[in-house]
Amino acid sequence: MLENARVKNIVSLGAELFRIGLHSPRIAKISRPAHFVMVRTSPGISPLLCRPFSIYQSNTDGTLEILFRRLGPGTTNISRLRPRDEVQLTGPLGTPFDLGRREEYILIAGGVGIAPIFMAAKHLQRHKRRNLTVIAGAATAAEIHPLIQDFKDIDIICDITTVDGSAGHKGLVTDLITPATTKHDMGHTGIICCGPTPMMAAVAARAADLGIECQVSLETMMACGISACLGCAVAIRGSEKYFHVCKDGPVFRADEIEWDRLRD
Amino acid sequence: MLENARVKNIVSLGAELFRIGLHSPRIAKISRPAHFVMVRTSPGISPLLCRPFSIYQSNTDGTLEILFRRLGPGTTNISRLRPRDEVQLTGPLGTPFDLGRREEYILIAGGVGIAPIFMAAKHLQRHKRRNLTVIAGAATAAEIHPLIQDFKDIDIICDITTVDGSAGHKGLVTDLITPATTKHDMGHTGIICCGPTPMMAAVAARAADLGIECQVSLETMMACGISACLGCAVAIRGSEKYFHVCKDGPVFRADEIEWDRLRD
Amino acid sequence: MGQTPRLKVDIGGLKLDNPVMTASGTFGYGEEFSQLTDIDRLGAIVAKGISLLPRPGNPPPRICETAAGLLNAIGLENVGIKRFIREKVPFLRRCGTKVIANILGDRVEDYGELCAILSDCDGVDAIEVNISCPNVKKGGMAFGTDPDTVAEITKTCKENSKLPVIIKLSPNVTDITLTARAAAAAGADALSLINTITAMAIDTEKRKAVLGNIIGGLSGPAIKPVALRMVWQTAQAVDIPLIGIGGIMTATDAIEFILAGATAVQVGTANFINPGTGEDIVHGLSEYMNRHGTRDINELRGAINS
Amino acid sequence: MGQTPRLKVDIGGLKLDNPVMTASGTFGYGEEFSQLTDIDRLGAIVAKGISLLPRPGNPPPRICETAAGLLNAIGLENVGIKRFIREKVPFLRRCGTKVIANILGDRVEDYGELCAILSDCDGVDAIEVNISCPNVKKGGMAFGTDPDTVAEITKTCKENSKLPVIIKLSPNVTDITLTARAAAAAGADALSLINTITAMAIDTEKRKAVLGNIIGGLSGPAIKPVALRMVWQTAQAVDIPLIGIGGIMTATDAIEFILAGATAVQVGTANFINPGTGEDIVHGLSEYMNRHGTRDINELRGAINS
Ligand SMILES: Cc1cc2nc3c(=O)[nH]c(=O)nc-3n(C[C@H](O)[C@H](O)[C@H](O)COP(=O)(O)OP(=O)(O)OC[C@H]3O[C@@H](n4cnc5c(N)ncnc54)[C@H](O)[C@@H]3O)c2cc1C
Ligand SMILES: Cc1cc2nc3c(=O)[nH]c(=O)nc-3n(C[C@H](O)[C@H](O)[C@H](O)COP(=O)(O)OP(=O)(O)OC[C@H]3O[C@@H](n4cnc5c(N)ncnc54)[C@H](O)[C@@H]3O)c2cc1C
Ligand SMILES: Cc1cc2nc3c(=O)[nH]c(=O)nc-3n(C[C@H](O)[C@H](O)[C@H](O)COP(=O)(O)O)c2cc1C
Ligand SMILES: Cc1cc2nc3c(=O)[nH]c(=O)nc-3n(C[C@H](O)[C@H](O)[C@H](O)COP(=O)(O)O)c2cc1C
Ligand code: FES
Ligand code: FES
Repeated sequence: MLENARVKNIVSLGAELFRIGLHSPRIAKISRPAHFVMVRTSPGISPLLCRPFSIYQSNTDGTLEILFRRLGPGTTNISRLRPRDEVQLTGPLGTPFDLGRREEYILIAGGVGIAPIFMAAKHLQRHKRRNLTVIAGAATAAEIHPLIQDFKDIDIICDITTVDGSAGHKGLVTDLITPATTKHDMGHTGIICCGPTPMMAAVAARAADLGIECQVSLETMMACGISACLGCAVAIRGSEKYFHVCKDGPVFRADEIEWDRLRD
Repeated sequence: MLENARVKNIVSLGAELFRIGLHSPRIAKISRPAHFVMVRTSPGISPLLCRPFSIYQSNTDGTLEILFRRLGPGTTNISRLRPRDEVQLTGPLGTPFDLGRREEYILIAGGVGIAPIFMAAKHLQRHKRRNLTVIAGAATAAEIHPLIQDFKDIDIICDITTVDGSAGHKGLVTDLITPATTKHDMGHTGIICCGPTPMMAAVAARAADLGIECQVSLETMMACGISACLGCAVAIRGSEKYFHVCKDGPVFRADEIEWDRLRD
Repeated sequence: MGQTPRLKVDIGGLKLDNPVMTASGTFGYGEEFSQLTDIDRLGAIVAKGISLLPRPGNPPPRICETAAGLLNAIGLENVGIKRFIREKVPFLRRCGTKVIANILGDRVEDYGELCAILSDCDGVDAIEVNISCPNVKKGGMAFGTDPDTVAEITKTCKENSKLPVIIKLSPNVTDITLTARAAAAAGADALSLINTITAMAIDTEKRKAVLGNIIGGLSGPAIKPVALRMVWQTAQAVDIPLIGIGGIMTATDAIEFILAGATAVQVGTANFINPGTGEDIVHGLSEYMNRHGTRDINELRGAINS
Repeated sequence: MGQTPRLKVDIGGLKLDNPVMTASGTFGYGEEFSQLTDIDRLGAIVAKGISLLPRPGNPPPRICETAAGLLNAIGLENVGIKRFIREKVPFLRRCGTKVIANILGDRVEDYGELCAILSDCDGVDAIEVNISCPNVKKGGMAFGTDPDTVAEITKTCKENSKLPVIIKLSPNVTDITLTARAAAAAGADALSLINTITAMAIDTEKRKAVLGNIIGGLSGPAIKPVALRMVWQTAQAVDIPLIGIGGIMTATDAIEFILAGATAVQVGTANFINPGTGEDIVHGLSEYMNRHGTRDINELRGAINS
């Protein structure tokens, strides 16, 4: 649905990361993990298109939260919003994670891809499926710390990796998958993953090796978010057809995707 | 010259009017009445072009002031600037009023066209030519009051007109020209005028009737402000050629202009 | 004032409650937008382009943003005429607004066949013919750039259609009035213009074209001045109704096209930015007309003085 | 890193220190900008277009802003070749940068005459030929849209010129490779593209075209994707050097054109927005090359992989 939301609060988390709270009760009410919203970041033409963001939290008071990294013009505009400003949202969009398929989950996040992972973790915790592993990776300590703060607040400990070794394991999230398997009953475990495309491809490959079901939440350029423009295509494995990420996804089973034809 | 100026202060005067102070010592130093600056109102493409503004005041501390009305995207962007923001200025541009030609002046302003008139009035006062009449017109009292406040502060009383009669004389600035002539030695008096084009055309016609020299400061669309684009053409009276407002003007002798071919 | 202004227009026999439609490929098959805006307020919906057989479309990336523009190379992905009629038309038929099908083909004959099928399809009120597709027989050069081919396609469509036929012109031509005249002479009931302008973007970090297809079509506010010029030129050249398209975001934009000579307009890219754009424009047209004392929208058509 | 990257390019015999020039009509005759930017840092300056006789230009309004674009109908106002040589060339001669004159005519012969005069003019290093002007003999249709006329003008220019001749192509054509090939076959030393795209704006309150001339030319970021596509297409079609023009505001924009196949670029509308754009781009090119370990700018030309 279309909702004009008022900004309730906006916090700069450092490392170009921000969290914004929007009063959007109708969308918040029905949001689920990996649902996303299209945000109109400018009333004018710069930038022209809306930008897609995963829903990070939806609270009972009607607040919808987004966690985002400032990259270009759209996110710069959002970072400049102030309490009481109004912003146009369309959502909740897409097909959320299917979290009812397995008893246990390994959740894997890269950078700001942690947004839908946090919502998934909260959901799983609320539904008492406590054998959760969360693996979160980023480039540096400065980037990872703001991303895992909210997990700490709900008593979930994340296994963290940084590329430069400034916090947690030095390396990539995939390095921590094998260690995690020792803590899980792998016959009843699934992987849930969101992050940069090369990372998701690597996780998908590891999951295939291990024979575990893996759901990924993909990112592509999007113009409409509602399956009207057909711009968000990704190749279906073993077919000449395409999925549309905004409608068929953003969540896909990793083995449905033709990873080699996904440009990062 | 090109100067990146920092905003010192910005004041909303009501009726969509604003005054902004910019620290721009190199431009401020050499500015004269009816000089203008091109302001880059956005670091991006919306709006694309710089906007021209008359210099309202230039102070010895290096501050340049602009008085402007919020109309469209460019002035909206300027109205949102905050102290310490930086903005690109090019100036001072154009040919200023020639205030050395007469002993006495009648200064006539319409709306925000008062900006260069104020600077001219200050200049004339400083040079001790005190037989000055200032006629200032606007649509309503709410619009005229903020425009004449600074004149009061330097002890210049304006004769004011409003279209709706809510302040001063009900009618147009031209109505007050004949009364003003009784206070002047017309053989040594000139008219200086800035405002909407139809108003300037009417003043020019009255000045011609009275046989007094009249200088006007014109407005046209401008892309460059430095006589490079040739976009700011106005027809020269009795010629098939054009003046370029940014270089040959903005100040012209009223009898040089082909008023009928100036679209408002 | 007082009276509500009259917005009804007639496009070569197709009667619309108001002149605001959605452009093909930017409004899905209508259903996608039904929860976001009141589609019954629109003059008509133009459906996503359909071909005889389904098409998978181009490899991604398919879209990218440019300055005030959208670049796309969707590659005319569509479900094909059969599934269109079976799965999409039932919803469209129930709408309170007129429905225009948009068709495309690889060969001239495809167009005739599509027209014949759609003419018997309850729920479709007119046919818009997209001739900006690459012409397979002529080595990929678009049909829409050659006046003779435009005439040929128009004739085939008219012969096979019981519905009004609207030819959608390509802007990628030296002189739009040549293709416009060719279509009009061959019997087109109306023309719509413009389709996207061929364009490109390059990713300097990856040193690759941004689009999988390398080249795409530019739409959005960036192209509005070009579209407006073409509508104005075409209005001087032909007597059939024109539908103005290109970068329309507001009622003011729509009025520019009507003043340039269009009978109606289509909103494309703007649907992605605000799904309620069409509705807002219908409202804005009435407001403008009230403010200017215009009783009937048809009085505004071509009404610029020079 | 370490070494400063090599920016020198050769445009059909014209050797430039770097590939960044200013576009005709957007940098006056150079002098206007001399206090605002260090013009010696530019690869070349292209002067405002000149004709045999002075021209007064079009009635105002001559410019208006559009979404990410500038619409202009200056009407080729210029001082004429005589005053150009007497009043403008002396300043240009003293500059530390190369100077390209830009010429225009009503008849094919005008172009030859202008080339002959400029060839003997100390201070001019090359001639850029604007063929986007209305062709008086052919009823106002631009010279630049007909390949035969393009060839004819190119031949005349080459016969009369001792300097490199650059033909500046019009984008208002169905297939830019046809005019490009015609100019190349007729001996052009280089091509520059694109000139402005014909366009229009309407003032809905006044119900008038915004421009005095009704129709004008669109420039600025809005047209960049179209320009880039045309440069890329032309690079596949001809072997002579190309100069990419259209909406260039940043070094990244310039690199897009070079990757598409341009040897050099021109900055137009951006000069009005930031007079230091050219200088900034020269600096930005070096930075990009250092970051990517590119030693010589010529390695980037056409270097996109698909
Ligand atoms: C389903 C989905 C969920 C997302 N969730 C989040 C989130 O929770 N937090 C977050 O920070 N980011 C998220 N993103 C990415 C976010 O949409 C982009 O960072 C944002 O669009 C960048 O816009 P910009 O104008 O700031 O930068 P730009 O300069 O436009 O782009 C910067 C980079 O982001 C990519 N990008 C730009 N626009 C889009 C788009 N419409 N869709 C996808 N990628 C784009 C570009 O390719 C470019 O590499 C999500 C994307 C998708 C598709
Ligand atoms: C020499 C000169 C001095 C000026 N001094 C002042 C001043 O002191 N205070 C002030 O408030 N305004 C002044 N103006 C007018 C000011 O430039 C416009 O109000 C401003 O450009 C509007 O920009 P916008 O984006 O807010 O509105 P837009 O939506 O762009 O335009 C609103 C109106 O302003 C006109 N306009 C837009 N751009 C320009 C331009 N570049 N040049 C001229 N007219 C334009 C348009 O035709 C339109 O009617 C001056 C103009 C000139 C030429
Ligand atoms: C994503 C996208 C898909 C499109 N698909 C079609 C199509 O299938 N058939 C067609 O005739 N035009 C298609 N178009 C062109 C539009 O209908 C319209 O002519 C063009 O976008 C210009 O209008 P705009 O600037 O308002 O978007 C498409 C445009 C876009 C942006
Ligand atoms: C105000 C203006 C005047 C121009 N005058 C000329 C000219 O005299 N000769 C010419 O060949 N091109 C002229 N052009 C076209 C530019 O040189 C350039 O090709 C075009 O503007 C596209 O580049 P841009 O988008 O960087 O501005 C002019 C452009 C503008 C905006
Ligand atoms: S973003 Fe438009 S179809 Fe998915
Ligand atoms: S504004 Fe460019 S010449 Fe005057």
